[in-house]
Amino acid sequence: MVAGAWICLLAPLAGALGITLAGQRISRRTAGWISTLSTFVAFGGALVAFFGLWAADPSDREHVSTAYTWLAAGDFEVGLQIQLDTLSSTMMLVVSGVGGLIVWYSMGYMAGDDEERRYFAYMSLFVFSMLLLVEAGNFLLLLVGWGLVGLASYLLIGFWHHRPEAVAAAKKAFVMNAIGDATFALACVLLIWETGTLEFAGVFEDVGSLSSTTVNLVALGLLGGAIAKSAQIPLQTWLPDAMEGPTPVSALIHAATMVTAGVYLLVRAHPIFEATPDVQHLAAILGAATLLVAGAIALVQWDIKRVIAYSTMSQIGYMFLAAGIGAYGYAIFHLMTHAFFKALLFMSAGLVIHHLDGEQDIRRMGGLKEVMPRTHVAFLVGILALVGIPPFAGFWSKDGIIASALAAGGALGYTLYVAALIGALFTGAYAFRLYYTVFRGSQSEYAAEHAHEGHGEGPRSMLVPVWILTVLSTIGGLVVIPGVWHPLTEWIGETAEALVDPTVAEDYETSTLAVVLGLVGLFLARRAFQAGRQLVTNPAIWRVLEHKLYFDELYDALFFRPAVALSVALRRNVEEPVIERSLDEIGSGTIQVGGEVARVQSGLLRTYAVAIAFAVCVLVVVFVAVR
Amino acid sequence: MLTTALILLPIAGALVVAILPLPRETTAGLAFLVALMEVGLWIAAAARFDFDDGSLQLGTSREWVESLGISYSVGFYGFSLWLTGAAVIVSAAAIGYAVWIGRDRPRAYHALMLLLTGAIVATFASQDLLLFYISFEAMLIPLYVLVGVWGGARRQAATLTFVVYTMAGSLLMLASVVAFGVTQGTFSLVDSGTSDNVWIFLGFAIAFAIKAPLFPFHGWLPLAYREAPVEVAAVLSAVVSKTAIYGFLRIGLPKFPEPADDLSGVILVLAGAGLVYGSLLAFRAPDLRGVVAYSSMAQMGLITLGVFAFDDLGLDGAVLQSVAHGLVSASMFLLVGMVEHRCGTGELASLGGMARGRPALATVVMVAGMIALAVPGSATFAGEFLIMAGVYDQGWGYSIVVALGVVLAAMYTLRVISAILHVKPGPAVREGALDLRPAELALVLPMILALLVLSAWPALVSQSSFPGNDAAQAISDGFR
Amino acid sequence: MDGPDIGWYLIVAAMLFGIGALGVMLRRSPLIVLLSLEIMLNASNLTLIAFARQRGDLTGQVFALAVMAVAAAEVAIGLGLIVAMARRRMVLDVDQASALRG
Amino acid sequence: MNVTNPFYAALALIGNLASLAILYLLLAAEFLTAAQVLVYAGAVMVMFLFVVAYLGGRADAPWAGGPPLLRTAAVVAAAALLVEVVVVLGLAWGDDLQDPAQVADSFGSPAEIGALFLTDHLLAFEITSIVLLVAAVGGVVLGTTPEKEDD
Amino acid sequence: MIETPSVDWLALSPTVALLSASGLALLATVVVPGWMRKAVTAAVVLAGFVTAAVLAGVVFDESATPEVLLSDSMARDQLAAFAQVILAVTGAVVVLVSWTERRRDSYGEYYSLLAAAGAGMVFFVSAENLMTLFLGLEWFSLCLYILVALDTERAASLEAGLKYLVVGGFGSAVLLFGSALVYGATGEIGFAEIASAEPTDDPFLLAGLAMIVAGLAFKVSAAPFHMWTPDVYQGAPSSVTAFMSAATKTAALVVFLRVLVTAFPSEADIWTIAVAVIASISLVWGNLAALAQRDVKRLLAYSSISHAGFMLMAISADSARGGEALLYYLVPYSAMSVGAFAVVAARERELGRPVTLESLAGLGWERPYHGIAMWTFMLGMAGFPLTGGMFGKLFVFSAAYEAGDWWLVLIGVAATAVSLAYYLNVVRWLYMRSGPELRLAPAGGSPPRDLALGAALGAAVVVTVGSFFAVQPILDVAADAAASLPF
Repeated sequence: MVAGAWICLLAPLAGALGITLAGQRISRRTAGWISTLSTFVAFGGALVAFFGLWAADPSDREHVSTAYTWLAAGDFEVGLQIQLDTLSSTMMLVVSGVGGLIVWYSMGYMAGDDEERRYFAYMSLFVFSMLLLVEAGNFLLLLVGWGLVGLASYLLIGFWHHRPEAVAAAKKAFVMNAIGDATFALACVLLIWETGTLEFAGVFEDVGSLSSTTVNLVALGLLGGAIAKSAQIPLQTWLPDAMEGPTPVSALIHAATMVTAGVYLLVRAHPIFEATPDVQHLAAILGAATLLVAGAIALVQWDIKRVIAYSTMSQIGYMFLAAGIGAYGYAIFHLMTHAFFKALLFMSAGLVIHHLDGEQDIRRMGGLKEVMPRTHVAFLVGILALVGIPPFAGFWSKDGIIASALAAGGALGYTLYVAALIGALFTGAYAFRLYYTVFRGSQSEYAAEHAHEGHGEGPRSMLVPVWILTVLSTIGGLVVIPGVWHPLTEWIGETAEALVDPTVAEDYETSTLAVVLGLVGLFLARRAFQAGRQLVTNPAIWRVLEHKLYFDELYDALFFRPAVALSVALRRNVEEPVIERSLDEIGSGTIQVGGEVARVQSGLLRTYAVAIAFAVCVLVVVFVAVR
Repeated sequence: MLTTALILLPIAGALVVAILPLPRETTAGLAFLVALMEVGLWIAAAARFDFDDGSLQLGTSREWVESLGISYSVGFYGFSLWLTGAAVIVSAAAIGYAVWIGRDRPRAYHALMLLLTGAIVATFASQDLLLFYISFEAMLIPLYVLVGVWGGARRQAATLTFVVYTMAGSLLMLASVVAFGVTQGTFSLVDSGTSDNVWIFLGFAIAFAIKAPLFPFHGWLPLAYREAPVEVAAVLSAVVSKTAIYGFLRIGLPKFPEPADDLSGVILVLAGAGLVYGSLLAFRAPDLRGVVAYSSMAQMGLITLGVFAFDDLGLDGAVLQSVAHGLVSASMFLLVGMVEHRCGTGELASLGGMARGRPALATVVMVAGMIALAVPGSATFAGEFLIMAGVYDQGWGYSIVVALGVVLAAMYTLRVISAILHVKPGPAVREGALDLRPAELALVLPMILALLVLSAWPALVSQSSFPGNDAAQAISDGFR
Repeated sequence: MDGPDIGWYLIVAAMLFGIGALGVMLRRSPLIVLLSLEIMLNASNLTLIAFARQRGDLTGQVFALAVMAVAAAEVAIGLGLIVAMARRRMVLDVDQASALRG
Repeated sequence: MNVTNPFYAALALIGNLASLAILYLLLAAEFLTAAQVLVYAGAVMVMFLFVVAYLGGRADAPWAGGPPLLRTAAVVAAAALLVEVVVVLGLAWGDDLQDPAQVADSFGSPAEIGALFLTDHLLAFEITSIVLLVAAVGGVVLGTTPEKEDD
Repeated sequence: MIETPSVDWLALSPTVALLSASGLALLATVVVPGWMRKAVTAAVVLAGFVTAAVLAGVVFDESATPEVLLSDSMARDQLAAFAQVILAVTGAVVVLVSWTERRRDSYGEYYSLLAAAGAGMVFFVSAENLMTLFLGLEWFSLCLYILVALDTERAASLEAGLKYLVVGGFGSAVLLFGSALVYGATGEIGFAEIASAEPTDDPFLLAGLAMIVAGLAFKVSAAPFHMWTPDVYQGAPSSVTAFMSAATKTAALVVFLRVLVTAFPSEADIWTIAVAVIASISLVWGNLAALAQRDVKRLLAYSSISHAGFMLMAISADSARGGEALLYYLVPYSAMSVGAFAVVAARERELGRPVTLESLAGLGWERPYHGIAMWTFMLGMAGFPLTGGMFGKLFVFSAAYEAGDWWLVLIGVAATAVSLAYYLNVVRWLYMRSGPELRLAPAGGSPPRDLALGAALGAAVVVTVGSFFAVQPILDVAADAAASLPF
């Protein structure tokens, strides 16, 4: 089964290399197929690994396999090793499965783009990196995967490199992630010096023996990485811009997999976080804050993908919340369901965009229900799952989280609980605002002229994955039914045992509340839509939300401009005047002195005689005087 | 014997090229052939080299001046062999580029390039203080003319500043060499003991600091890197700067344990300052070469941090990073040259949009750039991580500085990548500007591939650089 | 012995030497400069002979004799030079001979 | 020393040399006295006068002139030289300058000097002759410069 | 009847060989018809120098133990022989260099005087008492006065001659007076005897020593006794300049070493310091002034002053190693300076006017051979590796450092750093000027082939580079030579 894990890891890499090396020699379509198949092969490998693990005895569900020593210095060694356990196997399934579907989908979506090959190479590279991330057997390798997904996301966001916004967004994403990587790396450095190893097992053993400051710092470092990657406050600003990339990319990277890596890290490194509850709670609080802020901002966005992006942020906020209070099972569970329905949403949004020749502004859509009924169904399912209407997938996972917050109790627990519930309300509101403005009502003239019947809703390669995901979003949540069974949470629990376990009662009361709030949101959105007005009417609030709470402006003023100013100042005031010119000055100075010296050589014979005479006198005086 | 061959082959080649009155193409081809043979020789050497016991190997020693204890003694340790490898590959690529670009006065040009190669190899191989000094200086002779004759508009200022500045440094080193050799009674690095004279150490340290260069001794760098012929700049930043690192590793630390320890604080601070300073300047440099030049200055600061971490992680990291940075900065410089060749300028403002329709260029630039900014998983990342980890022991602040450097590197590298490849074509980019020709690819790809191999297995270098894979021990024992 | 102490001879010699030096340093006519050189040499001669006498050792005298010859030779060459300069219509003034300078 | 006309200067020098000759005599160096008179008063001075005559009035350059600083410097230097030697004398006066060695009458006689020249100082003798020869050659080479107007 | 002393003809043989060459040349100028006069005299003198070199080699071989001849008037030891070899070889090379020198017909005299001067120096280095010292000095000085002024059609040449004569006369007068004082103090003129004579710190002795140091420093052209050097070097015929810069310095330095070490060991504590100071003044002064020069001969003159500084450094060490260092340094140095002046001479003849930096422009590309040679010499003088200059500096420094004069080493290092600026500047003009500057050079048109000069350059380059790789043998010989002094 370990072999399966390795196959799962390497297949996409092979795909990526193959496409790159083949270059022009293969058709774009072939490239697409190579990428898709390699991903599905990976999925196969994941299945093998998963069921192998499933069949294995519960005590024997953690396997570490090392290929070779990747990096070594003195007696410090880091192997290229993968760890196969319940957590990673689940993630492998999600990543490769959803990934495969999305890659497949993008064959249709990207058809006709003249750089398809590059696209698919990048996609495969991403899948590989993501799998490396989830399979990594030690922190350094995890960091490597961590960085590589960042790279892939940079490449894919900036895929349409002729568009300045795309390039800018890509750079922004990369730099912000680089910050995360840096803190992550620093955490690793600390671990090396404190524990002498970076292997999960080794580190987790020693966590107990570390000083609290050390643990705090390590945890903070990891958290920083997680926040950057998962676009949580305060490093969230890159994600919305990342929507500049092709839609499938948004679906895969910025919804289903990469952005949730933060959650995975929190769960994976839970012993460290548990050793320092404050930091862990900080994660939860940040998650809560993000889910509220993002939800609120989503209320006022006009770009269909940005709305979904903000919803992603807020959903990840839920996961952080869960991980923060120790409900690891639910965190991963929500991660999975969210992967399903958010990918679904993005892909059906992609269908719409594709259908409208790349239009993304929802103000120019509307009434698409008639023109694209199947898409409409898929999208609706996605929305319901998102809002958490039973029995759709989102319902089970999200309510599990909220319930856990309740169960956690204490001031913190209750605040988080309330926040989560309000978040549910927001979710309902913005989700249905989106739904109504896009699919209901009368067609906008733009939609009318572009949405001509006939050329269907898209090629099969796009529709089939959508269907599959629709199904998954519908029934995918049934693996955990409070009071009935929860195999998934237990399964995850084997690796990361949950700290809180909501009772059935808490579960049901939470569910009712959440569902009700979601429905309230629905009705608000509906009323506003029918009245033809906005959800947020207060212009001041509107402006604030529209500017995303001015985070971009803040960072621009706080970091970017100072950096530029500093660099320019250094060049103007240090480099050129001091460092460079000083040399010239020294040189010319010496030469001037030389000129003076040479001038003494007057050419007058008698001066020479005088000079000699004087020198002789001096010599004689000295000689006679010394003795 | 093999080592001597490694040193003599390029020099002999230089003489042949200089003397034989061959037609242009033949001359250039011959030079390139010699460079390739040099690479082949190195491979042979590496094959003979037993990396597990990292003691001095492939050594030769012959008395030169008995009365002063000067000897021609050469040989390799793991790290010097790796540095040499980078050197020969880079200079082969550089010579190849010169051939492709068709430098005029090929006989003189290639003779000098080969001479430079020989001097560099000799520097890395020398196990005698004076031999080290000699080859350290000998590098300047060809560089002076290469920059001064084939350089850009302000080449004369550049070359004079460069040589006089570096020479001033190495003359201080000469004073130190004399003092050390005379007090020790021998100049052999193998036999001589340690010294605790701070002044002597300072002589060496300043010379190396200028060569690297470390902040604030980099006054020669901007002009030299801008005005030099691009392939010479490549050799300069990729390899010549590394001789300073070799100096620190082979002489500075082992021979002067106490002084090095006493002054490590200062040097670390300077190195850190250089890292940040260089990165910041690179971040706003107006032209391609400026960015690469300052970034390589930042990298040297980083490597020096690793060296003066005094522990396995830092030292191994420094070596790994030296090799990786050598390869990557050479590829960057050559790519810069290829871009400038197409657009006639390196001004970032007038470039852009070259990715469209030029897949090869786009891919190579992207890969090189990503390795340059040390994306996790790359060899440079491995090196930087080791250094970051190693220098932590000297003070957590340094690790933070390294981390900061990583972020800044991301900023300026992305800036330059986008400036070349992305958005709409700049004024200087003609539609007709071609994609990389096969010849150019053939020059850059080997280095990129080497980097990818290193990325897949950085331990290859980091594990085999020092005797007994125990850098700190080896250094403190003075490689006995 | 008859005559003053050796010391006085030496003082005379010193004065001659000084005068000669002064001449070289002050006069501008090459001829007179040559003369001054002669005087310096003679001063040395006087010293030599004085010491020879005082030591009762003839080496000094021999030395002095050799010096005379040398002095004569120097004069010969010097005069030849001056003649050559005069032939080339060069002004016979050492201050004018300052084309080579810097 | 402040005669402007080289002719008189030369004559003055003759006087000077003659008086030196007397001093030599007092120092019991008869042969040298003779030589002094012959070589200088004879050969050298004659050469001088020839040249002076040949050059005619053109020759005399004014006294001193040039930068005043230089002049003062010259005087100072010369004075310093003089003073130093005198001081040295003063330092050394006490010990052995009083009592000169007793010497035979033949001291400084041509015979002895000749003997020395042919034995101990043979080389010196030879060299002297060579030097004179060289001087002769030089005088000829330089003297026989053809007149040149151009350049 | 006087019994004539037995003369060791072998010791004198180099001198005699050169003298006879000179005499023959002189004869030839009279008897040989004009059209072949130049050839004959040149051949004779060349032969003379070569024989002298060979004989000096033999002497070196024969006289392992130093001995003093002719009632301590000259020494026969390896130090003298070593110097004589250098001198003779230099002379031979200069003969080659001067082959195509244009001059009014006095070729015969030129060569005969060259030989005479060579003979003077060859004798000078073996002088063992103050009289022979003075006479030898005057001997070659007089020859040089004439040689410098020989180009009587050039005003510069005459001016140089006059200056050299007057200042030189002044210098030798000082030397003579000093000798007189020393003689007075000790009653001896032989070096060894002076050393063994009673009065150690007799004021006469000290004053005399001071004046002797001054007189010799003058010949070495060390600052502040150097001021004649630039003018004379610039004005003199280039071949003569080459000869002076290499040979005069060699002779004067060797004698300097010999006198100080042999005759004044008990005053070492003073003269070491004095020499060290003179050395550092020369280093600073020479290098700084050289920075400002445009005329190449003048530039080289100043550089020769700074080199004098380096070599005096070695003398001031007052140790066997110092002697070795000096003697080793002399080998590459004389080769480099003769070579450099030879290149200048060639350019001069080609352009027919004094050589300034501007008129070197592009020489490196027009005349690759000369260019590379000049490059080698410049780098060598700057002390770059691959030339003996580097080892020369190294040995001098280590000698000084051993003697405890670390400050002197630092001054030397600084001076070298400064000197780079102008040495490299020459290379820069050779290779890196282009376009307008090149118009100063005659466009195309290769100069008259000059095999003799080519050969001379070749020899110089070979010595310059060879002395780098063959350090040990040269150093051994130098060590033997230095061993003949009582350190």
